[in-house]
Amino acid sequence: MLDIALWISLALFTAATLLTLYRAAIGPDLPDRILALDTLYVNSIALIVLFGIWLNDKIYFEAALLIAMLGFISTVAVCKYLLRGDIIE
Amino acid sequence: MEALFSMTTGVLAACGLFLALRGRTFPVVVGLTLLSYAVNLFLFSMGGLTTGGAALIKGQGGDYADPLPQALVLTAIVIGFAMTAFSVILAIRARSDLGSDHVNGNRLDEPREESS
Amino acid sequence: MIGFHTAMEGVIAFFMVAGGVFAFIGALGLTHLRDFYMRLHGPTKTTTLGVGCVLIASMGYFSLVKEGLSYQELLITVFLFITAPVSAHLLAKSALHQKLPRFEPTRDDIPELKEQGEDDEGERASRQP
Amino acid sequence: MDHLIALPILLPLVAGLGLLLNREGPATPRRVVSLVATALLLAVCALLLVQSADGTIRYYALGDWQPPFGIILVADRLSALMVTLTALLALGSLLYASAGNDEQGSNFHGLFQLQLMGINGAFLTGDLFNLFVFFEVLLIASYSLLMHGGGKARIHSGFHYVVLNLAGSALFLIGLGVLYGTIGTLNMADMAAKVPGLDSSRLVLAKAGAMLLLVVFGLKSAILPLYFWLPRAYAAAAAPVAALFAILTKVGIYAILRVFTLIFGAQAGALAYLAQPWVWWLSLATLALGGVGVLSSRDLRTQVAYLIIISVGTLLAGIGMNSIDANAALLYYMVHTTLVTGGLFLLVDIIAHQRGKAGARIVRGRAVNQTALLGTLFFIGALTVAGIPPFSGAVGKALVLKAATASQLVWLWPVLLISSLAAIVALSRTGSTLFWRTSGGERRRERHESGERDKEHERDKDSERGQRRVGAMRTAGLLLLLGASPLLVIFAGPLTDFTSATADQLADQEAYIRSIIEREAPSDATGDEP
Amino acid sequence: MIPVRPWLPMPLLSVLLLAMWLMLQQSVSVGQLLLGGFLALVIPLITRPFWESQPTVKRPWLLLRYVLRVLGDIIVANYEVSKLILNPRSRMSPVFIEYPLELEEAFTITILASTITLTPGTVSAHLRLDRRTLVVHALNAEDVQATIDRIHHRYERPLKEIFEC
Amino acid sequence: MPLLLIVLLPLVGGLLPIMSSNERRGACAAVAAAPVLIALAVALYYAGAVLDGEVFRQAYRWIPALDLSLALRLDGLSLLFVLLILGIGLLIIVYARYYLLASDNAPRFYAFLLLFMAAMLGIVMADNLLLLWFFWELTSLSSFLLIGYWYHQSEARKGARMALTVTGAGGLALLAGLLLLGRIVGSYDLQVVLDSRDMIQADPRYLPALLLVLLGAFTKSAQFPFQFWLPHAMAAPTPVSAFLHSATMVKAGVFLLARMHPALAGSPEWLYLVGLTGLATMLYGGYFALLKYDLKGVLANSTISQLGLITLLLGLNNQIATVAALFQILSHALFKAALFMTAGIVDHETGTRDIRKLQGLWRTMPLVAVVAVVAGASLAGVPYFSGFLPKEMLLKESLDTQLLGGLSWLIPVLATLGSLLSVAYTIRLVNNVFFQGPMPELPKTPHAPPRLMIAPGLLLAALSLLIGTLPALTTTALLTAAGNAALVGDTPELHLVVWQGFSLPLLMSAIALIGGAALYWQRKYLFAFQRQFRARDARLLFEASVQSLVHTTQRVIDTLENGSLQRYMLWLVITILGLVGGTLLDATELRGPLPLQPLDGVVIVGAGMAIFAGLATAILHRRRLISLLMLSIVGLMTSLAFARFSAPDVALTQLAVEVVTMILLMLALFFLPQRTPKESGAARILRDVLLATAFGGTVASLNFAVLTRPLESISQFFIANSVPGGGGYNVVNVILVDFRGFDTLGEITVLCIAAVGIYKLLNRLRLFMPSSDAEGRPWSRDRHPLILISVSQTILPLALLVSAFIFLRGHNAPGGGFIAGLVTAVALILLYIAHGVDWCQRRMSFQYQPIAVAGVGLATLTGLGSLALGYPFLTSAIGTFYLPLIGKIKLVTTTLFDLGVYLTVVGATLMILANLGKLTTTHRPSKQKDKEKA
Ligand code: NA
Ligand code: NA
Repeated sequence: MLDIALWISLALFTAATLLTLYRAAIGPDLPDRILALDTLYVNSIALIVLFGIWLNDKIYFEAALLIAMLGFISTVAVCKYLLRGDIIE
Repeated sequence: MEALFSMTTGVLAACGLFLALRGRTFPVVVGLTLLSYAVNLFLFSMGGLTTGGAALIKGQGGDYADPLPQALVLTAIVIGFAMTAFSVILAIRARSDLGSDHVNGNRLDEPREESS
Repeated sequence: MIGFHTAMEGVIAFFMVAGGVFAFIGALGLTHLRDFYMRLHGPTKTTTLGVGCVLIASMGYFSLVKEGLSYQELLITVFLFITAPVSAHLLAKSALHQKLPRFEPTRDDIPELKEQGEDDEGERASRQP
Repeated sequence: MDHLIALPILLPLVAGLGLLLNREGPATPRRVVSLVATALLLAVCALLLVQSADGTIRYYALGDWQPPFGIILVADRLSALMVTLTALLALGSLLYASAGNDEQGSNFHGLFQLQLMGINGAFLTGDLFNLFVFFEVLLIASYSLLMHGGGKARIHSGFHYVVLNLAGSALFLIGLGVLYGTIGTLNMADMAAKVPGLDSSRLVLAKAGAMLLLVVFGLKSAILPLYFWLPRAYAAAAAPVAALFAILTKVGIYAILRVFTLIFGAQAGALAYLAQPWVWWLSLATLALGGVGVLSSRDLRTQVAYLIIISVGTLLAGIGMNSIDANAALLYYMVHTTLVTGGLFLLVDIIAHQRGKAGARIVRGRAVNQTALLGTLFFIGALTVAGIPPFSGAVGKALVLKAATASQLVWLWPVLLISSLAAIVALSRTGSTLFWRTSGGERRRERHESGERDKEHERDKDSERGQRRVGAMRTAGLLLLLGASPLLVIFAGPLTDFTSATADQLADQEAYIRSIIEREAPSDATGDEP
Repeated sequence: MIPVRPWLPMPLLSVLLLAMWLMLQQSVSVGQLLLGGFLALVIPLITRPFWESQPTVKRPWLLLRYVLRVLGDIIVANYEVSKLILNPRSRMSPVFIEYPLELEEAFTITILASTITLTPGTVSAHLRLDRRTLVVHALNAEDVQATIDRIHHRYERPLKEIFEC
Repeated sequence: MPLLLIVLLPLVGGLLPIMSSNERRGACAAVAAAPVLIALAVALYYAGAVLDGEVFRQAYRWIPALDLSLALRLDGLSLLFVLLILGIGLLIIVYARYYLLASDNAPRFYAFLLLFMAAMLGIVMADNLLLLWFFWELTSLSSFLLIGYWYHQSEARKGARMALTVTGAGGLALLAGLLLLGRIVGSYDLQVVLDSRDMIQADPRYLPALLLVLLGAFTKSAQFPFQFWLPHAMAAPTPVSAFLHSATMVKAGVFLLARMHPALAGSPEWLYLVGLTGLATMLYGGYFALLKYDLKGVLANSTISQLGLITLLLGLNNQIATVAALFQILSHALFKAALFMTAGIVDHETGTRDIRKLQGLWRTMPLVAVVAVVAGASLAGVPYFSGFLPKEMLLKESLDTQLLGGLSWLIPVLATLGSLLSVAYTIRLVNNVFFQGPMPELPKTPHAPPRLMIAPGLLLAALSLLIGTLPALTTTALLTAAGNAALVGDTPELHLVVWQGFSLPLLMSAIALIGGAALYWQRKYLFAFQRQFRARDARLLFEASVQSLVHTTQRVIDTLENGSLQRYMLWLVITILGLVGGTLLDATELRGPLPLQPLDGVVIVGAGMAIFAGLATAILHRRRLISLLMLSIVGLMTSLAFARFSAPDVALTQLAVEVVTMILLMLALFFLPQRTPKESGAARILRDVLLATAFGGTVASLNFAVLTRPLESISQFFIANSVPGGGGYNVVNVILVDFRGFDTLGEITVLCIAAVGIYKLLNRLRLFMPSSDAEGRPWSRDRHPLILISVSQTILPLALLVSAFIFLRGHNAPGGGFIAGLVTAVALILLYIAHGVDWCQRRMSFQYQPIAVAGVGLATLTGLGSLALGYPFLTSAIGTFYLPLIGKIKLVTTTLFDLGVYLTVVGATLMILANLGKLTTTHRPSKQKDKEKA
């Protein structure tokens, strides 16, 4: 059961990432692309966690944690750029 | 798997090089960063592509991924970061001193924007 | 009689699939909705929850297969729920700043979106009740 | 435990860190620390040189992890010679810098010491990846030092230098990766031992990796199609920095020499000496273009930079000739050219400074104040680099020419001799413009014709000169480097004995491998308990 | 509540940090408690200068209730958003709402803004510089005033009670 | 007594005048003369034995690797030259004391002169081919200095440069020739070479070696067609000219011919090359000597002619002719020095050297006139003057020559013509200047020169006369000894008598004398004839050709190194493709024996995304922000790939670095122009795409080839020793901090240096700051969004906690100092983004550089700690402790090392970002300003 669920989940997340890539590619505006990128980061957390479940190993916990933190910060930085140009004023 | 992986590093390296051949500092720096991603993947794969074999000793002998290229890549990533940082700031400095972001610094074809 | 183990597996499987479904719907929203402000809703809410579900599944799974409870993932979940709205807020703020086009029926008579207006006019408007 | 081998790296590291901690405040303490550290370094390196003279190849296992697993530093004759040369050059350029150049930007001394650390590391390491790391240390330090003092030219040429070297670093990693991926080790001696055992399908890969390394080292050493970054960058650098940079191209040359005589040395079967034929033809082209460049220079600094290209061409030709005699010759030439071109950069700086507005441009300008001193030194320097007796360049050139075999000399002699001639023509033009064709000289001519002297006027000028005279520190630095030239001639006997012995040692790959890897012992016995 | 002392500037934060440390380590051994306790003491001391406004929880139980309510609303929100996304023919009437703020503390405003974003149909899009108005984008709000009132009663009022009373 | 003294005394003695005062000319000349005098004494000490046939050779070891020893010899040939050099040199010193003006720098003059002398002595005494070359080049240099002595005159500078260029080039050829000779013989020892004539001439390399050596000799001796530099060398002060034309410099060339005569001569090649060159030069010089108006110009061309004569004699492969050449060397040295001295006096006293302006000078300077007449008579080859006998010998031997086969009769005819010319120009020289009517108006009123100034000339004239009258008595011994050295075998017995009865040569001599006089008388036709040709000044021609050479080189360099980075990169790529791609083409099979692993969907999607994003980064590069976002996707996919293929540490690091890189590039985006103009044409794009594709293909092929081959690596050692030896379960981390900790130390050093370097770059940086974004929208006025501020302060403690967690875990699980450091740094950067630099700086009272440096310092100190315990640098130690309540604690020194890494990363990252941020706070272009402008 878990195996099937894992594969379904993986497939859905993979499809989701493809959709976000589509949005990142077509835009049309910068916030769209940034939003897509942010979503991509969040989805990849799930992918990593699912991969960990598949391997039956938690070694990718830190990676997931870091993506959560760093994805946020890079989104913030880009938004700050759109708003103010200079991100560290 | 191996073919796809190689193709990816190849494409990334090609894209990086293409950008490095551009005429403005920003694409060049982006290109070098892209190239360094490709190189990191390349160097990493020199120990083979292992699934589920992270080099964390778990007591009983297991099938571990080659840890040495990983350590080398780590060092290379950090050094690459330092170099990228330097080149980014240098590009900013060049634009400020030379008045242009052309890699050859010789084209004043942009309106001089406001500066302090 | 279904054993605890099997029940737990069912719960974990449910969370996994639910997570996937939510994330997929979020992504669908990202691609299908008509304007940026609407697209923002999907990923912000649904994807966050979707990943939250997967993290819960992971907690369940590792609590089940390894000795002791696994609750590290909670930290990531908390983190996501703190940051996702802020990302969304900043993105919306940027979009407003850029006066991105709206879906036709949107009621957008706020000063921030006026063509000639600039940011600070919103401020002025709010000062004049 | 003999820590001497590690000291040329650790000493500048510690000194450099200390200096970086003291960023602000009066300059004197920094200068003293930096000079003392460099003098100590010279002493340490000299000791290492003396120690290496017995022909033993010593190694230092960092972290006590024995080769081939840990990183090792290796001190053979070649390494010892190179680090000593570096220390000597560094001392000269540092003396010069301490007269004021060091305060034209922040952190000069710290960066200078770390630059030395990188260079020495590259010369001493016995591990290919560690070589990459030290390349990066010396590169990043050189980027920073190149920018010392700021200015458009430095930034502009610096960007080119940085970008090309970043690309070079990427290539280094690819090449290194391929070699690791085929040979399975990083220790150079171990690689050398394992290369003969490669099957034919891996041989091609190892060759490709080696070729990538050759490109990288060629870029660093400024071989023909890859040297274009050098003239502008070196001409733009602050004098003491440019002087120190005289050793940077030699790092590339050293790397070629080391990798392609050890890993791909005689024992390597199908891959034996695979770089040398390429190096040979490219070096000839480099030499030729260096000669063209020297003639074309409109600026003295650029001219010296092209003289470096000529010297690089000569050195690489030495490598390309691929014989013990040629290697011995190129090592002598290396010592000579490094010190003298370094000294020339310093001299040019003084000349440019004293000429006022004309600076280093090769045009008629104000006369220098210390004609006798500067003129003599320029004359000596020019003769030395042009390879004219009685200075060291002549000995070096003659050694290289003499080392050519019958089939090589047909190519080498004309190219090298004609590029020497180009240097003679160019430098005599430069020297006569700088020292003879001066606006002051015109006044002299009037006096000469009227046969009298205007004492008053002289005194006025003397007081003005007093302010623009080269100080003791600068003179000391200058003399240390340029003064090496006659000394290298007088003591050419012992030095060439040493370089011949070094070339012999280089040619004996088996001895090198034996000194580092005990191939009889099973590998698990070498992992020591810390 | 834990009293504030010079060496314990933000007691709640310290407790949270300790909890998180144990969460990270997945262990409640004495060693981890000591280490976590140490970090829980030191980190607030280091980061104190960076806290502009120090939120003080006046009514912890209300906070708990608030959290649970928001969690529930998140699930509802996701259900509704999913419905809207999956049914492309559904007629939406998006609107930008100017929400008048009563809250004054930066921290509480942030919590409110985040809550608005996570809960059904709304995303907080812009906080005006005077901090009095929050611009909210609603995906489908026929009645603007009703939405404002819902936010006010359901979230802002409780937050004011928890932090600012 | 060491022979070395003869060379060394003038060499070291050159320092004496420098140390003496310019004001006291007498003393200056005296200290210059002293070493020369002593050296002369030393030479004379040996002279007797040498004249008796003894050869002195002394050698000191110098550079064995070069076969170069400090070997000197004194044989007859050397002695002849040594005496000439030192003797005439001494006279020149005396002469110069009166010649130099008060404004001339006498010490410098004497120093250069002595250097020149020493170099010349070195040439004639060298007993080693390479040593000879050493001194040879030294004469080029010292003559360069002497010719350029009056450097404020353009003619002097140009003359000096031309001399140096021509003789320098010859010197290089000579080096090649001598090296070739050394190779043929197998030794650079002069005696060995001289004894190996048969071996040399049988060798196929004989002709090239001969050509190269002759090139050296001919350029130095101003032989046709290299004669053009010599007339311009007269820009030198006259004492120098006198020396240069008589005993030194030009004589070096003929000396070399004589020196190498036993080894190289005797072949038809020698005969043709040397003989014909000498003949041509003799005629050329003679003809132009007749046409020159400048006194020194006449003399210079006469030197060319006379050296042509000597060369011709040496080239005849005839023993008597060779001795005659030696005789003429001696004779020419004496009378030419005397003639130059008179020319110098004339110039000195009258202020001009133009023959057309001078006449009748004998009235004011009768002694000078006497010298001129005697020396001139020698030059013209009048009987009983020194030049007569060598000329007679030439005419006699020329009759026997078979140089031109059937046309051999031309040789004596042309030799006679040469003599005739020399007679004509000598008469013109002496008659026009000293006689022929009254004294004209001159720039200066001439006086009789000081007596000591004329004395050297008188002495030389007297010697000339003496030799001319008593040749056998004065010269037989010397010429025999010299001939012994210059000939294979012994010198034939010499019958040096002036009157040898009527003979064909005497008739030819007479024809020459009478014909010469007649030619002088009717010279106006000759002048008229010459006027038909455009006068071509060799100096201008030379300068112009050097100029055009320089311009050509400048064009080449400017085209090749056009300052274009793209061009340089192109070369790099071409080199890679040529060297590496070429190698890969040799590979018969790219795919190795390993089976391929199966693909799965996630990997395909991930790789596809990476490829897509990479292509998008490149294609959309002109839309910078989008390109950057795409790059960030590549970064994320790269990290995921590391995670997928079992490298959690690498994935973490890549992630953290990627974010910081993004932030940096965002900063660049703001300070750099926001748009990339379209600059590359379609052709350029196509070219770059092709290059990039080829490069990518190379990389991919290499990657695939390595991936499909099995690898036996040293890595098993690390896996086996990680726990027992390194005390950690995370092998990668143990490699980083222990097995290869030295790499990591270097790596953090790089980071630290980069930060320091960036700090330097930011110094006094004037930034461009756009007042609006790319679409022209003004920036938002909300500098620090409130919500961001609140969240950033919340995240900071969390991030620090996570940092601590990651740091402490690193040794056993994915993590470590580097990643922990980046997490801390990124959290702090978030604060900077939210609050701005001013706000943060107020709350962080420390500087970042010391932190970064301290980090590297800590790592270094950890390494140094092991030195104290007698272990190598960076040896780790593991300690296990038991504490109550807590239990077992394992402490590894590498933790300290990792802490150093952590500090470096935090310090360096913040130094880079915060310092850049700092620059912008105060000067932000405001919207207000924009409005005012509008
Ligand atoms: Na690292
Ligand atoms: Na490392």
